[in-house]
Amino acid sequence: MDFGEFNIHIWSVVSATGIICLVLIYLPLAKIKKNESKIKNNETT
Amino acid sequence: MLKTANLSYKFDDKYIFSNLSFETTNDSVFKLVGDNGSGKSTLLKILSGIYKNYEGDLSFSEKKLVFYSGHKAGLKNNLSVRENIFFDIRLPKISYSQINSVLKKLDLIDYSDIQSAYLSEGQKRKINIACFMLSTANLYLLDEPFNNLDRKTTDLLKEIFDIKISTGAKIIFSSHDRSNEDFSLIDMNLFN
Amino acid sequence: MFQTLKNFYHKLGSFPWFYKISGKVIPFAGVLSISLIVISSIWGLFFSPTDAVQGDVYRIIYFHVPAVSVSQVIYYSMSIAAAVFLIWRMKMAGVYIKSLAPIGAAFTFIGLMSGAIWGQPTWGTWWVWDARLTSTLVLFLFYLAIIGMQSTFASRKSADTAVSIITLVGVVNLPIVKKSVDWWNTLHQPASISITGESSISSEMLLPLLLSILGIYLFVFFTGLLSMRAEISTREQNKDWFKKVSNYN
Amino acid sequence: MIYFVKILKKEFLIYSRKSSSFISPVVFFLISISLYPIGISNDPDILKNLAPGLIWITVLLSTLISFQNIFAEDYEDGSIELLLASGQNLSLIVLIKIFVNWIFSCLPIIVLSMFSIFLLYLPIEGLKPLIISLLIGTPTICLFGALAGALSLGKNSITGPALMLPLSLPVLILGTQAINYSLNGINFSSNILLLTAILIFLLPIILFASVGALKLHFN
Repeated sequence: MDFGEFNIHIWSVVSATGIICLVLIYLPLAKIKKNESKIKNNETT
Repeated sequence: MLKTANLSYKFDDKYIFSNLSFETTNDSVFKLVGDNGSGKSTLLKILSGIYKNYEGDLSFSEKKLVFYSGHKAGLKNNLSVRENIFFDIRLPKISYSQINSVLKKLDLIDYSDIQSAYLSEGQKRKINIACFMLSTANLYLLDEPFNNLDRKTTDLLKEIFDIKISTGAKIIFSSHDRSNEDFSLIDMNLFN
Repeated sequence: MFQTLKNFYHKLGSFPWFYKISGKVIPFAGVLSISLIVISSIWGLFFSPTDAVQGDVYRIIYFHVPAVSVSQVIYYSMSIAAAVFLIWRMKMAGVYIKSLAPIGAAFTFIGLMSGAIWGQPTWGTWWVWDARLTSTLVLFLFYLAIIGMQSTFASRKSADTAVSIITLVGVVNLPIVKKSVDWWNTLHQPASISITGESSISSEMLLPLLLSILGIYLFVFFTGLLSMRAEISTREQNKDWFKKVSNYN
Repeated sequence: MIYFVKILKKEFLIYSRKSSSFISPVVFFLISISLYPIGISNDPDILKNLAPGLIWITVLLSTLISFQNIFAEDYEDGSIELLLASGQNLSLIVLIKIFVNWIFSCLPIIVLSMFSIFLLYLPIEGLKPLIISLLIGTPTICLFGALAGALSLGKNSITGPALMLPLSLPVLILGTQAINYSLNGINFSSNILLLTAILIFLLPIILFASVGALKLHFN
């Protein structure tokens, strides 16, 4: 691919896919962290 | 005729009640007592076959013909009192004269052609009692039948109890009134 | 042989075992899948040759094809899980359907979106109502319905059963949708455009494509495990084993 | 048997007393049909081409309102509990309910869809496939509606109807296509046969699924 030319079609697909994938990783990770820390807080109090 | 052994019921992972064992051999009327949330209504629904996901054993020694009456009476607002009784799915085929005689006893005869939407809550309870009277079942499961009834209807209901017993039927009803009136008690609080 | 399979099945149904094993597998799966996706993307975007007919735009294929293929595979796997749930009442199958549905929806969306963006410069239109596109859209709607149905039930078990029912009804209906759109289309449009109709793909283009498909499948495996873990951590919060596990960490 | 006849009579009586159950779909249908010429164009040629699809979509949307009727009220007043306690075959009862609902919500619309000859300039040769395809297609839609209604009981969520629309896509396609075929002078009987096949194929499956969905609320 020619590096000088910016192809809007390709890069919009790439960025959207990337964002969705990151969300797919982030959401469950956050949920696990929340649930595990909830237990810890309950145990200490 | 009815026997339970280690009957338990859970909603998701929480037990409503557990290890309930009782038998209905000698007595005819059983009063189900317990605190709010102890599972009285749930037990009645299990016995009547509405809830099937129980654990433990539940067996009937003879063919059961259940008459169940829950908190909701199953009345249709746009049917008249008489039609509501006539089409009640718990009842066998009955004639209008039978319905009329029952309605007379309950002081509902003047309302028999009025749509049940226009009735008071107490009158709606009476329609359910009328169905109870007309039923030919052999196992009656009544959820809080004495709640919010006037003196006269309470006495009438007790009379009907006696009539039903004389035909060999069993009655299990729930109540949170613990005063004993010669009924065998099933105490839900013991099974939690 | 049968005994080991049976043991494995029982283990798979056990939440603590799954939580323990998934905790070990997830980092490897994550690193492997993300690096595969990065490698295949760079290969596909910068090093594979330009297509003679379509030019550079064809490189969307490295995102489009894996997403569409995995979105269908996820649905079929969910319907198997639904059958398992309905027949054997395996709780893990309920967790599987609930966790995989958003992932499936996400990849169906990626597939539809990349398809539209790809279609615009190549066919001159964002959208064509042909059988493939329509059935993918319906697939997306089914995913949404499955996600939406989760909140309608008070009991977890009932919600899982309801979702299993819809999943199975969907799997019966999807082929019918596809076939019926096919018939419908024959009258309205001559088969002018077809996604796979272009020149047979060369091996220099095929290799990164296969790599990206592998990467996406691994990625779904990874995020699937992750969200199943998250779902289990929500459902089993009050269980002793979960308290023990989270205190060790 | 007496039991099921009783339920059938009861359902008929309830529906006939509850005027909204059959009047609101009819009103919705007639208003929408008369709005299309105003909203789109009053050119007979344009409307003629759009008529098959417009009629089918409007039928689909106007029956949508009635699906809440199938189980919602029974759930509220406790009738479903009594049905479950009776130990009778629930799928037959559900079938009766769907049938009565179809008679009251779909049948009047099918009759009224003849007006589309005047309002949407549908050519007269399109009338026969229109009526036949609606007669065979709408029961399938009612089945889907019953499933959606059973799944979304007790909640006034949009999930139920939304679920049912993608499911009824094949029926919509085959139905409109049958009318288009006959307008173009093509034999449309294969479409009718397919619609019948879909109905027969899905009837036991969806019935079974709806009964399962209904029981889920009592678990």
